[in-house]
Amino acid sequence: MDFYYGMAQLIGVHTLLGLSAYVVLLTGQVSMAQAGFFAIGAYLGGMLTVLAGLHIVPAMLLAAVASALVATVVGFPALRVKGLMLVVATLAFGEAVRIFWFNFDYQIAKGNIQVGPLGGEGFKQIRYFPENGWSTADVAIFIWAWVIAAMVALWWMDRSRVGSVLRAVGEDELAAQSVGINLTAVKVSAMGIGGFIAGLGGAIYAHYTTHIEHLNFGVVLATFAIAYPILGGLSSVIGVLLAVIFIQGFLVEVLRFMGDWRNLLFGALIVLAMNVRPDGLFDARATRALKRLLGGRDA
Amino acid sequence: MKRLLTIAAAVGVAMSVGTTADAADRTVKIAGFGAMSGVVRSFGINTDAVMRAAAKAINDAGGVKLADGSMAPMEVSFDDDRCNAEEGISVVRRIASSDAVVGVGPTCSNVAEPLFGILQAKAGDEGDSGLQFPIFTDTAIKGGLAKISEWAFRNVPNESQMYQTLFEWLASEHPDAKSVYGGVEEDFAHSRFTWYKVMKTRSADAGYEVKGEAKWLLNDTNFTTQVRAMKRAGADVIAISAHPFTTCGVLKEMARQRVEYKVLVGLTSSSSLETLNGCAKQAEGIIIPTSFAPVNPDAVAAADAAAALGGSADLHSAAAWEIMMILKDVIETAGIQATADSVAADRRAIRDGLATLKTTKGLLGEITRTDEGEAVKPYVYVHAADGTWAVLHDPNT
Amino acid sequence: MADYWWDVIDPIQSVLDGMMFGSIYALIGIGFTLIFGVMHKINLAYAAASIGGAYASLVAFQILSAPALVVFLCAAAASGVIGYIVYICCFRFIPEHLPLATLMASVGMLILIDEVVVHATAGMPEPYPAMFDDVMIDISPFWIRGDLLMIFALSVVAMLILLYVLYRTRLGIATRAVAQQPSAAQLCGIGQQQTNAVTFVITGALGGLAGAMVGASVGILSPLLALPLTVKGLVVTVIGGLGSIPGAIVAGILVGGFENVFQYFRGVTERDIYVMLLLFVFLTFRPQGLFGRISTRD
Amino acid sequence: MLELRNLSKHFGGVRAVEELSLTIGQGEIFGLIGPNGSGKSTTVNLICGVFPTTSGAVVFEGRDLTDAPSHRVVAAGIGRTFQNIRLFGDLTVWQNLWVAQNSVKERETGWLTRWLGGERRGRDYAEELLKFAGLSDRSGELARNLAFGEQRRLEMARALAARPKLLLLDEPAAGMNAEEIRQLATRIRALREHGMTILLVEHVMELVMGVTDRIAVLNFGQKIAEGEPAEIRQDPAVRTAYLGTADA
Repeated sequence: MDFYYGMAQLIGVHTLLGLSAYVVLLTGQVSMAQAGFFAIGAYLGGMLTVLAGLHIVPAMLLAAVASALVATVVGFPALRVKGLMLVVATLAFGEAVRIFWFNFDYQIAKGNIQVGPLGGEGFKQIRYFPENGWSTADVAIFIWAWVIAAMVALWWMDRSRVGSVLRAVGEDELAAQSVGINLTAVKVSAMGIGGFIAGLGGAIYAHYTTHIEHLNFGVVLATFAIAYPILGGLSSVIGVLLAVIFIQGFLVEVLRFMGDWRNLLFGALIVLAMNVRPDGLFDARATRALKRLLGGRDA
Repeated sequence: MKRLLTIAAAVGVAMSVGTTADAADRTVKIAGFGAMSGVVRSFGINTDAVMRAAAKAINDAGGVKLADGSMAPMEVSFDDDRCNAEEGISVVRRIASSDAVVGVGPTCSNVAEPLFGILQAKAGDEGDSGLQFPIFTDTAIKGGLAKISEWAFRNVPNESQMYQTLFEWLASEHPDAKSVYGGVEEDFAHSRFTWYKVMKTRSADAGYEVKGEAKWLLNDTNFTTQVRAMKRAGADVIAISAHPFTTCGVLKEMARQRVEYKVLVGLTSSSSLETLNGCAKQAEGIIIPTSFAPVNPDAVAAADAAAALGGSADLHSAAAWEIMMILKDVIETAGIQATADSVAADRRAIRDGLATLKTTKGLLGEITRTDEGEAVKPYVYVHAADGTWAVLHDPNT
Repeated sequence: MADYWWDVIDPIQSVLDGMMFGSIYALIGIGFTLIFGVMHKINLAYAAASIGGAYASLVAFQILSAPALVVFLCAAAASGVIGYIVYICCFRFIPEHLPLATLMASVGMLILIDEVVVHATAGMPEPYPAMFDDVMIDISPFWIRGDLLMIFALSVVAMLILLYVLYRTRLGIATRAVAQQPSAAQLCGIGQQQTNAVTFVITGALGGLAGAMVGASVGILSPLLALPLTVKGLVVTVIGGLGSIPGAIVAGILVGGFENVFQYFRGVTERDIYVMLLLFVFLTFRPQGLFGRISTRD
Repeated sequence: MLELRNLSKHFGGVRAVEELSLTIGQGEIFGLIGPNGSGKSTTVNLICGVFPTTSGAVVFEGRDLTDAPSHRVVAAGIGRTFQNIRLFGDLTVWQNLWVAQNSVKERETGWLTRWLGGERRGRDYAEELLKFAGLSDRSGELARNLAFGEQRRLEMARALAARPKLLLLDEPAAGMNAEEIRQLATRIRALREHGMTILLVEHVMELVMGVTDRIAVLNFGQKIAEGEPAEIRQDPAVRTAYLGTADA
């Protein structure tokens, strides 16, 4: 059973990462900086519990706020560029954040050992969960409480005017401006919300893996972050969750029995999925069907 | 919707872990894991082959004796963790949910470190909800990892000791060599640790003047600037703490710039086929302390058995052979049941057995074990000669 | 020579080395920029395909022991084929108006190519041939690596051939026509899909050459190379200006040179931060890149 | 109401608009005509802040709107449509109107309910707009699935959703048949009944001559004539520059 709780933890954390990219993608911005925000959340979250001795919840919230602030600041220069330029600019920012942590040392003595991030050797023993007697199931439930809160908030946002405004900006910036939408405000807020969610995810990530190092937050993680919403289809938060389950649950875990073939299939199945369902696994039609199922009005 | 449910059910079935153990034919299940994909794929391939070879050797000799005196065969599985921390954790949780009694792995330090973190720090500590599952690590050389958890054990050489004696030996062999210059793969935890905490301090202890170090990153390709500084320093000993890919890149650049040195020292984990495959010519003469070389009949037999199953026994994978043999002894001493109901007790028994071990038999001789779960393994100095690793000196003789 | 002299000579030498190494970034940058110019899409599998081609050419090297130049050409040919496969798998059948789907598919392809290489070689570093790697040209106080000079020369030749193909042949004119006015080009009887496919093959071949050059300059190949090359290639593409071939060439050499400057003065651990900062400087003060035009289309 | 003072826009060496001065009065329907490339759309874009002016000023109700960002222009009370329709294709008809509701009146309601409330808010006015555009039965349809004429009507409704005082219509009749143009003219007149001021940039003479109060004619970025439709029809400069080649 432990294994399933472990999987639930992993899927939950990656869902948060995917959701953070989802919000930003709605405004048409492909942000490769999410891994950077995730890293900020992870390092700060870890430092707050390990070094400052905070409870996990305020540590997470503080880390997420810091990450949101950084994301907001990144949002302004990101307004100037679009498309591939934005992809590369945010990629560069994410990498810069990673290299920052690679060069960052801050250790204090705790008992007879030194704790805290130590550059290239990483930040070890972030053992808040086991030290406080949280079982795997407790942690999984804790993580999912956050995930569900984030998903419900974003689902609601999607159905409110905010969601339509974000999508309007994503579709046609000029037209959006001409109906009175303040592009700067919308894009920067989207970045900020994305940064907040990524920060939350990062803070949990640090605690459930107990050890983080800069190499965990590289281009690969950034790619996964945008892969979830793209693969899931941009029509609803459910798609993000499905894509995380598809990648982390199916491609990584279920296919494990295939041994050597698993990794070859990994890339090939992503290519196939995009060819078969270029709109994403959970496209607009599926979302409408789900809304009807939930008894919502199909406006 | 119905189709969705069917798929969900199928996924659930595929994700489920086998927990059935037939009492009639009991087996001792050992779960190996390590990288079978990515750049360190060779680690996993070799460890997998060596574990299967060791299990075959044990089973051919009758298997393992259980608590009730019956003999049970050892059964080995192997999972790929991609050398990724999260996957490593998932794999171990999966193994721990099955009826395997002990885990062998992982290959990568960056998996071992988080992995040991999710284990219970002190065995039997009620307040610590960490996983209670013994893990015996073959590779993951980065220093001092086993102290993270009492459930973690390692069968890796003690780098600090190896390099200390190596530099002492070099000082006596090459009295004209006075200074050391380092090369370090700066962004990889293990190589970085080994240079700053091991090679640099140990060579200074042995009386060398440390003239500095060149730094590069693990996927760098251009070493001209670093090697120029290295050449300028004009040290007698060049010590490179890096993995095979950049070690080769740097050695090739050193050849181009005609860097002169008296002695070349390498990182323990570079004493593998990869280095020879990549740059045998430039690596010629590099001296590396290693805990495995086919220097005696036992070691040769182990290497041959592994080769028969498609793997190569090197310092990483040979450790897995030793682990299998140690586990056999520990299991027989501890007397486990190997039934479906005794899994938790068996694991605890194995852990306690491992924790009380003071010495074990290794392929190169006796291995002493520390209270922290670390090993002090016998080792030899090998050097690259004509495209193979040849034993240069055995400090035990 | 007095010690303080080295403080002057070393940085200059570093920049020289870096600039020559930068010609590899330029080759990768050209590939990205060309595909972007023609299709307005990113092919993230490009650098991986380049390394894949270089790996494929190992067959010629290890089994047939062909001379270095032949091995390089084999790499180009193999990458051309891979380029076509990438086109078919990631671009051909995915609708035009879904750029994110092609982006993701090319990521899948990147992973796939890397993993095929890993399976074929067990991830081991493989030695790669070079030309003139034992030649060291000494122009006191500087010296230049013979093999890097060779790589530089080969890159320049490859770029010249590419420019010739683009500006002087019917094929190139068709390519540029599709890049500028896809629908009008179609009316003139230029098949958009054929042109796209040809672009992938040509850029693929160019990438294969780049992959071979990387292998030759380091002396070894490793699947580790694909990701950093992708990142540097993208940076070069943006600094050079999207769609601009001369821009990619100059930016490649510029980034190569700057990389070594930063490494010399700030150390290897901070080097890439400054490269990224350089990119931000460009995005802020010259968002269209070195040679890019400000887009006047809305 | 709207005043353009010596407005100029140069793209490199091209003088798209040169020293253009216009005054549009409250409640007027003002036509802006001219041959292709004469600077009509550029003028609209300058008023809306799509790109910066080279020189000159845009003054609306006494406030200087020169180079103001687009969303401020909308907030000041100017709405627009595009020559080539730019709807949010992946949003429904209803949502297209919803996102455009940025007027002062809406802003007076609490921001929380305005932004995070459900789709029921602001329904009455949107309902009215849908009826006006003849799209009442298509509110749940994705905008991309509408027919061409419907899209034109939706775009106009969307521009009205922000409750503008001045509406800029950039070639609203392009691609329409005679019947649709007649309906469009009726709709434009109806808007004026509601007190709307309209700047109509158009190619189709039938429409311009039929509904406008005054017309200005552009050629090569410069105003060559201004006056009532009847005067413009007689103007010799206009005839040579424009009407001489087009069917009046």
